[in-house]
Order: sequence, then structure tokens, then C-alpha cells
Amino acid sequence: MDPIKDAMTHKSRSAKIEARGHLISLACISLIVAVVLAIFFFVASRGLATFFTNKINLWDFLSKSTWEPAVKDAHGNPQVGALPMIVGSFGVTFLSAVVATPFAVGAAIFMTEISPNLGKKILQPVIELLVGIPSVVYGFIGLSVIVPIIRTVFGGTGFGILAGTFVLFVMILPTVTSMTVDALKSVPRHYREASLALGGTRWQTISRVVLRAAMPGILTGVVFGMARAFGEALAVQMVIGNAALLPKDLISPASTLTSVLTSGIGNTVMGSLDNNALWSLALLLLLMSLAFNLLIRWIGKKGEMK
Amino acid sequence: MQNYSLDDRYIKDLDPAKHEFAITTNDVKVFYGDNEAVHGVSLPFERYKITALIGASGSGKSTFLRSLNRMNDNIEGSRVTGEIMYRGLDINSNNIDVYEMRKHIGMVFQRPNPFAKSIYDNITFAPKRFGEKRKEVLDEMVETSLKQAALWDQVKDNLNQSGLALSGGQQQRLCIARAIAMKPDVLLMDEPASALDPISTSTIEDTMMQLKDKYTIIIVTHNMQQAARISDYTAFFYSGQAIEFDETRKIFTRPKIKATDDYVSGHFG
Amino acid sequence: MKKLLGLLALISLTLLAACGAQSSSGESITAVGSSALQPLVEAAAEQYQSDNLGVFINVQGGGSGTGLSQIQQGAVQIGNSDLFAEEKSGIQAKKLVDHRVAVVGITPIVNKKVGVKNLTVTQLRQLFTGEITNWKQVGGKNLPVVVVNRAQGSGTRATFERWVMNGRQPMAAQEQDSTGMVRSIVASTPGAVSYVAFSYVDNTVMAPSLDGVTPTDQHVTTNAWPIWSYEHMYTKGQPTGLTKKFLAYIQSPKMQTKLVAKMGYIPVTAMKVQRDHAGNVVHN
Amino acid sequence: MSAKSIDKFMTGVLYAVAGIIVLLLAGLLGYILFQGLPHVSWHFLTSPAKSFEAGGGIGIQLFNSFYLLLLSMVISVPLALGAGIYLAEYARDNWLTDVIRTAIEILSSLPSVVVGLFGFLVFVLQFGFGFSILSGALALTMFNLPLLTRNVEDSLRQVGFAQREAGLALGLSRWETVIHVVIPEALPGILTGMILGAGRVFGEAAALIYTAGQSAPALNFADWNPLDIASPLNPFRPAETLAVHIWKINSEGIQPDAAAVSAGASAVLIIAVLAFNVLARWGGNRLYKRMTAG
Repeated sequence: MDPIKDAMTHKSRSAKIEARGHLISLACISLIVAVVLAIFFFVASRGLATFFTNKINLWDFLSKSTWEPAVKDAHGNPQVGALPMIVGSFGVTFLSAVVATPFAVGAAIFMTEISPNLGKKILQPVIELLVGIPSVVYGFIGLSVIVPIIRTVFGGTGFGILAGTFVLFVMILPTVTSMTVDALKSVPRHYREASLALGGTRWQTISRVVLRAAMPGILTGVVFGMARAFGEALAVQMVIGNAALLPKDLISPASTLTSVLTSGIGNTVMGSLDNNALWSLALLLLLMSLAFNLLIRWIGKKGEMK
Repeated sequence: MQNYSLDDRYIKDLDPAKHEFAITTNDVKVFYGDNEAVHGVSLPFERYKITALIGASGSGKSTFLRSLNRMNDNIEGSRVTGEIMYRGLDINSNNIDVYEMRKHIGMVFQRPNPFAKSIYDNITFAPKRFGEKRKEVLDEMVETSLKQAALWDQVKDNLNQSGLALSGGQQQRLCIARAIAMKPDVLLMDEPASALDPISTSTIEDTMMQLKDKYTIIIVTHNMQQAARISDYTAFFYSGQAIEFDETRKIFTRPKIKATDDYVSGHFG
Repeated sequence: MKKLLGLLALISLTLLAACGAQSSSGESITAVGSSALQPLVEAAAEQYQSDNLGVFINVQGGGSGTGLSQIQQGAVQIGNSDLFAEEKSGIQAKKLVDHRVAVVGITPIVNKKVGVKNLTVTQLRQLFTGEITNWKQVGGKNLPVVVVNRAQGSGTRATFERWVMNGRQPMAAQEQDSTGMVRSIVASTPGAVSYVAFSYVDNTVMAPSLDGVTPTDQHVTTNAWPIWSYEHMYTKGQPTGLTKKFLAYIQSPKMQTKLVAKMGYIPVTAMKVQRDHAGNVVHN
Repeated sequence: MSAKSIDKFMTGVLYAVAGIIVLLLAGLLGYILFQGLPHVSWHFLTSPAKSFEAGGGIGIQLFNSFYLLLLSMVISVPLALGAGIYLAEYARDNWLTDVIRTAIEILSSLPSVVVGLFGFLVFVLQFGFGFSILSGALALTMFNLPLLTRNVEDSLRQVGFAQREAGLALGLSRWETVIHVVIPEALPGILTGMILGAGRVFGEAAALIYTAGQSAPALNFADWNPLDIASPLNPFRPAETLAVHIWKINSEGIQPDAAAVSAGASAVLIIAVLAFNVLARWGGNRLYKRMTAG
């Protein structure tokens, strides 16, 4: 019989390698997904216990503003109102995004449109270095530099949302910048050429053509940055003051979901209400992270449709 | 441009007694999702001959070519039906080992795609993976295939140079050498010269003429002069269908179908 | 890639082998919990290990809550806590055996600029409930009061609230979960008030006296200074083996007088009173 | 203002923005190094920490940081490669892949203390690894995997599809083509991502407090048998890393020179992260040149 014909009707070594490779990679991804599911399950089971085992009203949890799980109120109910932390988390997240976005977009335009050479040689490494600085160090600097500055300029203790915003601004700047750079780079060259050929100045080209075309990408970057800010714990915890109070202004101590979670988790007993309530905060963080991701996807889809 | 009927077709019948076929296809259809890109093509490909597939862009000729060694398998959402007979087996069926089959039906692509490896490794990479470890055999293989691809004289002193450092035409010949190092039966070429300058093109054409002693070549080309110069048979594709198949000479002098006539005489395309 | 996978397999094998071999390489115990107690236990463990080769005592922090819940689950051999197990919700104290290894006195600290050297317990309480908002109300400078509390559930806070707040709730204020942070915030924030263990008081902050009693070890031993707590090392049931030996070692008079005192804790042996979890004081 | 002068003005603004960012980094680095470098000495880098006396060093912590990093990279790199290959090469474009991607993204935005506690309950207690380098490495793996996987996937996608077709047309499997052709070509990008990830791992504290632990028992640097408890290589010993050490002395340190140790350790940490970055840049560029130019 024809040996080639014979070989073709049997499984070749390549086919076996392929099957094995496919399996290996599938196993890797499955493992990761399993880990994520395990964490999800783990956080959800503890976080939901607050509502099912300890019978806390979900609405109270989201809307009340006293966070004293260990202390009962006048009716004998534990006080687990997470509103101050929710407001604090959203506050620092949005404010830092608002401050960071102009800087990030400016830096990205500088790197792609104004001076790609300087951008590549100086700004790019600078941005990457900012990513690498550990959050402990950011917190340390925030505590020893930013907080005193705020205290001297605005009065008060210096701790609060403003300090958190400054620290987070530096921390999310690299994320937003590098994603904006990618978005700007993906705008086809002929858009720019067309605008310049029509007599537009460089800035007109950038503001009317390039930025507009890159908008979905930039938005994705901003949301990514916000997701990062929302989940950041150590650095924010060191400068925000950790007071479970509804923030009155930007310079009085406030708290975020992560800061309360991080500082309280070691002091509570597994399975107790105090502990479960903290896991509810973690669950909230997870859901928010999911929401941010869905938002990014949605923006991406919108961008594609255009 | 006018519309031509897809039913108006002429496929020359080659007598199996007089011609030996490398591949024959029967009612091959290619779908991308719900879209049928190739509508039931049946063609014979004679052994040790060059068959050219010509036609306008989007006529389905490249898609059809890619289904001959099942490269479309890797495109998500694509599906090929019909028979592709090779050595008496329908290679479009599930029980064929597609990797083994591709060793015998090789392919050269439109854009040169050498690996980011040295010239030597570009050629020996696949044979080594298939178990050939003997240095002298590999050396010999490199020399022979580079000679066949008319590249040996230019690179023999620099075999450790990266394949990507070669010029476009040289890269494409390296890809041809890489394909023939596998000693395939059939070589599928998807517009191998379209990205190249005229001088490189003519070198590659010369290479093909020499290769046809040992290989069956099926080439997709946009360039009608090229088809006329090098091929023995020509199939004209129009709108996902093979409209006319005949000896090249006849296609270019006395086409039987109006669409072919209009295309080869430059009225559309 | 293949090499990489091979390497990975090799390493996991080594780990497995190590896993199997580990149990046989000498005795080892783990103590987890209170970060306030951690330095002492660590130092004691270090000395014990250098005196007794081949044993291994693993000391970790994580907070009193972690210590108590882990010892309750039997996941570790010793659970360190700043609080009586009875004081912590979610802990069945009856199953745990208490070993008191040291006493920690807790003192209020204020920023040096407030100009107050003495407070009454009532004043201190009112500072934390928010009834006193300016230092001039207690005879200090015209500075707004900035309360820095400890994290909810921390042992230091529980002790402080128990002996100062008299059942009142402190106002919601800035909270910090670590002593070092509290001290540096009080040191740098005008008008700040908080509380730390005696050993953390340094010249960057001021520790006022309370009803005329100064925060000294001497006053703690007689209960004249009431804000103090035991440092507990809990075991699940009576300790055995290495755990027992190590606990005896750390409670021995030699260690109590030398190490415990040197590290800024008050030796249990120096106490002239005893106090139970309900707060009843018995003079020795 | 005319369009021209607006253009000039905006260009100036953009230069200013770029300048501010550069100054920001310079200020950050300058501050940390200025505060910390005076405390860094050979003695500081090599001697063990002291729990309540002055004069402690960070020798063991430094070693632990590197060993932990190595171990977590050994675990996470193959996994990330496998998962990245799956996403770039095999995953179909459907809802399931979307779910997988979202799951990975979520893992990357989890606060690390949650990862640490999960690691504590699963690795330390459930699997019985105790407070150990191994538990820490596994927790760091969870923390590091999402970014590495994304990086691998992106790097693989950067390599044109033509390379895969070239391999497939020679009768090679997709897997072989990816492993032997696509990955070497994507290596500079993958490597850069890994080294940047390493920097992040190096600076991580919260995930390690509950897994690798906060104590650094004395090590016997003459004993390289990974099964001995005092051996530096033993993956089952607790290991405080540099970042955790900084966190610990800042929170409960009673050493008289805690502030100095903390500043010095921060400077060392930053220098290490800087070194990772420079290495990533230099190594990536070199590899890239070698792969393309030949």
C-alpha cells in the first residue's frame, strides 16, 4: 500500500502534539478560571452570609451611614451601613480619574503626535517606572509629603479624599496614559494627513480628528484606570484617614471599601458578623470590578460599531 | 461591468487514461459563516503540470486554493464541503490527518513569510521537527532546496543570516525552498509574485518552470501574462465558480465562454 | 518550552519530596495573632530556638481576631490575642486555655502643641465622644481636637474603650490599624489625640497623666492606672510537647524579668493585682 | 486667537504636561533615594533584622524577596504562557471566551488583601503549606497571572498570522508552530511583561502578610539542602519579604531606628524595581534586535 496514503489515514505525531498542546493550554486557562471562580465563590459565600445568616437588610447595608458592626443600635440591630465607604470609594475614583485624564491624554498626545522621539526616549520609560513603584512606597510618600502639604494649604488634618485623589492620580496615570497611547496610535495615518492637507493646524487635527477617532479607546483607558483606583488598598488606606463618615468635604477623613476591609480583616473572627460584613465589602468590590469590565466591553463594542 | 451567468461554463474533460491527476475536486463549496464563497468547483489537476487559477479579486480562486490543503480549517467560521481526491483519498474528510497531508501538499503564500530564524533554520526547522537529526542530510537538504529555488548562489555564504534580512524576492524564494525541502507532491502557490518587483517576479517564474519536473504546481495569479507564460492549464474563476477550464493556450487564444474572453482581453478585472 | 515544563515538573517533585520530608525534620509549632504581642513572641522564640536546636517556632501576626479564630479552628498551636477570648464575639472561650505572658499598659497620647499635661478620665472620654472639640475647653491652647482612633476590633481599642469610654460610643473619626501610623499622625497633626501602648511612647508625642496618675509600669502593677490589658497566648485544650515547653519558657521568671521588661512590656510576675475578663480586680 | 497661535499655545501646554510628569517621577525617586540611601550600607544589606534593637539589616528579607519572586515566576510563567496561548490561538470568539477574559480581568482588579486572605485559607490552612514561601508564591501567582496572561496573549497577537500559516503549511501543528516560531518572535514583548510583573511582585505586601508571613527566621547560608528548615532554599519556611518588612516596621516596629530602616529598605526596594525596569528595557531591545536583524 501507498505509505503516504497509509500515513494520512493515521494520527500523525503532529496531530498528537496538537491535541496535547491544546489540552495543556486548556488546562492552564481552566486552572485560572477555576481560581477566579473559587475566589468568587469564597468571597460571595462569606459576603452574602451578612444578609442571609446575619439577616442584615441589603438596602440598609447600601444606604445607611453608620459602620459599627460590633455595636447594636437602639433596636438591637448591628449597624452595618456601608454608604460612607461607597461614597468614599467612588469619590476618590472619579476625582482621580478627572485629574489624571487630562494629564494622561496630554502625555499621550505628546508621545504620539508632538514628539514621538522624546516620548519614546523619556516619557515612555518614566510612565513604566511609575507603574513599577510599589504601592507601599506611594502610601509612604503620600503620608510624609502630600498630607502635610494639604494640611498647611487647606487646614484640617490633611487626611481625606483630596490626599487619596493625589496618590491615586499618580498611580493610575500610567495605566490611562499607555492605553491612550495605544488608542491614538491606532488612528490611521491618513486621517491626520487628510486634515493637515486641508490646511488644519496640528492642534486642530489632534483635537478634531485624532482625539475624536480615538475616543472609545481613551474612554476604555480611563475606565481601566478607575477600576485600578477602585481596588487600590494600601496606599489609599495610608492617606485617606479611615473614618467611616460620609465625607463632608475633600479634606476631612473619609474611608474607602478597601481601606476598611484591609484594616479590619485581621481584627475580626472568621464567621462572626463583623467579619462577614467586611466580606460583603469585598463582594461589593468584586461586583464593581465586574461592572467596570462590562463598561469597558460596552465602550469597546460601541467603538467598533462606529 | 456586466453580469455573467454562472451556468454558462466549460470544464474540459481530461481523460484519466491519458492523464495522471495529482488532485481532483468534486463540487467543492466554501462557506464563511452563512456566506457561500465558492459554489461547487470540480476541477482536475494534472501531475507535473502547472495549473493557473485566474480571475478578478473576490472571485474565490484563493479561497478555493486554500481549501486544497485545508488551510481554511484555521479560519474561524469557515466550512468546506465536497470531495478533494488525493491519492485516492478524500482529504476533505475528518479521518484524514491534516498535518500529514500538508507535508505532501505544500503552500507558498502571497506575502513572503519566512520565520524569524536563520536561513538554514528556516529550511531545516520543519524537517527537524519531523525527526531528521542527521547534519549531513540537513545540509544537503538546504543546499538542494535553495538551489532549486535559485537562491543558493546568493546566500550560501550567509546561511546563518536571519531570513528576515533578505530582500522581498529573496524571502519569497526562501519560502519556496522551505516548502520544497519537505519534498511535497503538490505545491500550492497563492499569488507568490504579487508583492514583488518585476525582476524578482521573473526569477520566481523561472524557478517554477524548473520545479514542475518534480512537482505538481497550482498557482493563483492576478497576472494573466504570468499565467500564459508558465502554466499548462488555466481555470478562470468568476464570482465563486470555475467558469472555464482548459489548456492555457486555448484559454488565452480561443476561450469558449464570454466571461473568460472579456477577462483575458482586459474588459474587466 | 519543553525544558520549562520539565523544570516545573522537577520543582514540583522537589516540593512534594520536601513536603513529605518536612514532618520528620524536627518539631515545629506556629503562633499566630496579635501584632502587638508578635515582637515579644518572636524574640522569645528566637532565644528558645538557639537554646534548643532542631525545634522551630513560627511566629506570625495577622491580628487578635485571626489569632483567636485560627486557634479555635485548631489550625495553629498558639493563638496570640490582646483580648480575653470571652470578649471577642464568635469565639467559644471555654474550649481555649489562656496563658498570660505579659501586660501592656495603654496611654493616651496627644500632639505636643496642645499644651495639656493632665486630663481627667471624663475629659478623655468627652474628647473621644466629640463633646470636647477644642483643647482650650480642657485648659490647653486654642486648637481644634482631632481624634485618631484605632481600627474597629483591634485589641488596643477594645481595652481603651472598656476602661475609658464607660459604655459610651466614640464618635466616628479617623481610624488607623497600626500603632506606628497612629503615633506618626499624632506627632505631625496639631490638636491630635489617640492612644498607644506604653512602649510606643517616644519624644515625638506627649503622654498626659490621667487624674494625676502618670502612665508608668509601676502604676499599672497596682491598677492605679486602669488602662491595661494582658497579652494572651491561647491554646486549644491543655498544651503538650513543644507548645507546653515554649509557653513555660516564656512564662518563666527569667524570661519575664529579662526579655519581657526589656522589650517594653510589663512582666506578669510584676503584677500586684489580677483582673479577669469581667473586669473584677483581685489584689495578690 | 488665530488657529496658529492656539496651535502654538497647545503645543506649549503639552510640553508642560510632559515636563510635569517627568518632574513628578524625578521628585518621587529623588525623595525616596534621598531619604533612604544614607542608611544603606553593606552591613544593612547583609545582616539580619533586629526585632527590638537598633542596627538591624535587611539581608534575609532581601534574599526572601528574590527567592519568593523566583518561585512565583517559576509557577506563574508556564501557566500564563499556556493560558495566553489558549486565548490567542485556540479560544473561539464566543461568549465563553468573553466570560473567561472578564474573569481574568476581575482577578487583576481584586484588592490584593483579598487574594492574600484567600491564599491564607486555601494554601496555608487547607493545603497545610503553613506560612511559607510556597504559600506566598502561590498567592503571588494568583496576583500576577492575569497581567502575565494578558501580556502573553497580546505579545502573541502582535506576531502576524502569516507566521502561523507558514508553519501549518509545512505540516506542523499549531502548537509546534506557536511554541517554536511564534513565541520566540514574541519573546521580547513577553519578557518585558514578565520583568515588569516581577517588579510588581517584588513590591507586593498585602498578599504576603497572610501567606508568606511576617517573620524571617535566621537562615543558615551554608546549608543548601532544600529540605532543612534553616536552609535558605526550603520552600516551607516562613519568609518576610522586603515590602512586608517595610509595612511591618511602619506599623508595629519598636526598633529605635525604625524610621531609618524603613527609609533604607524603601530605597533598596525602589532600586530593585528600577533595576527590573532597566533590565526589561535593555533585554527587550537587545532580544528584539537579535530576533529581527540577525
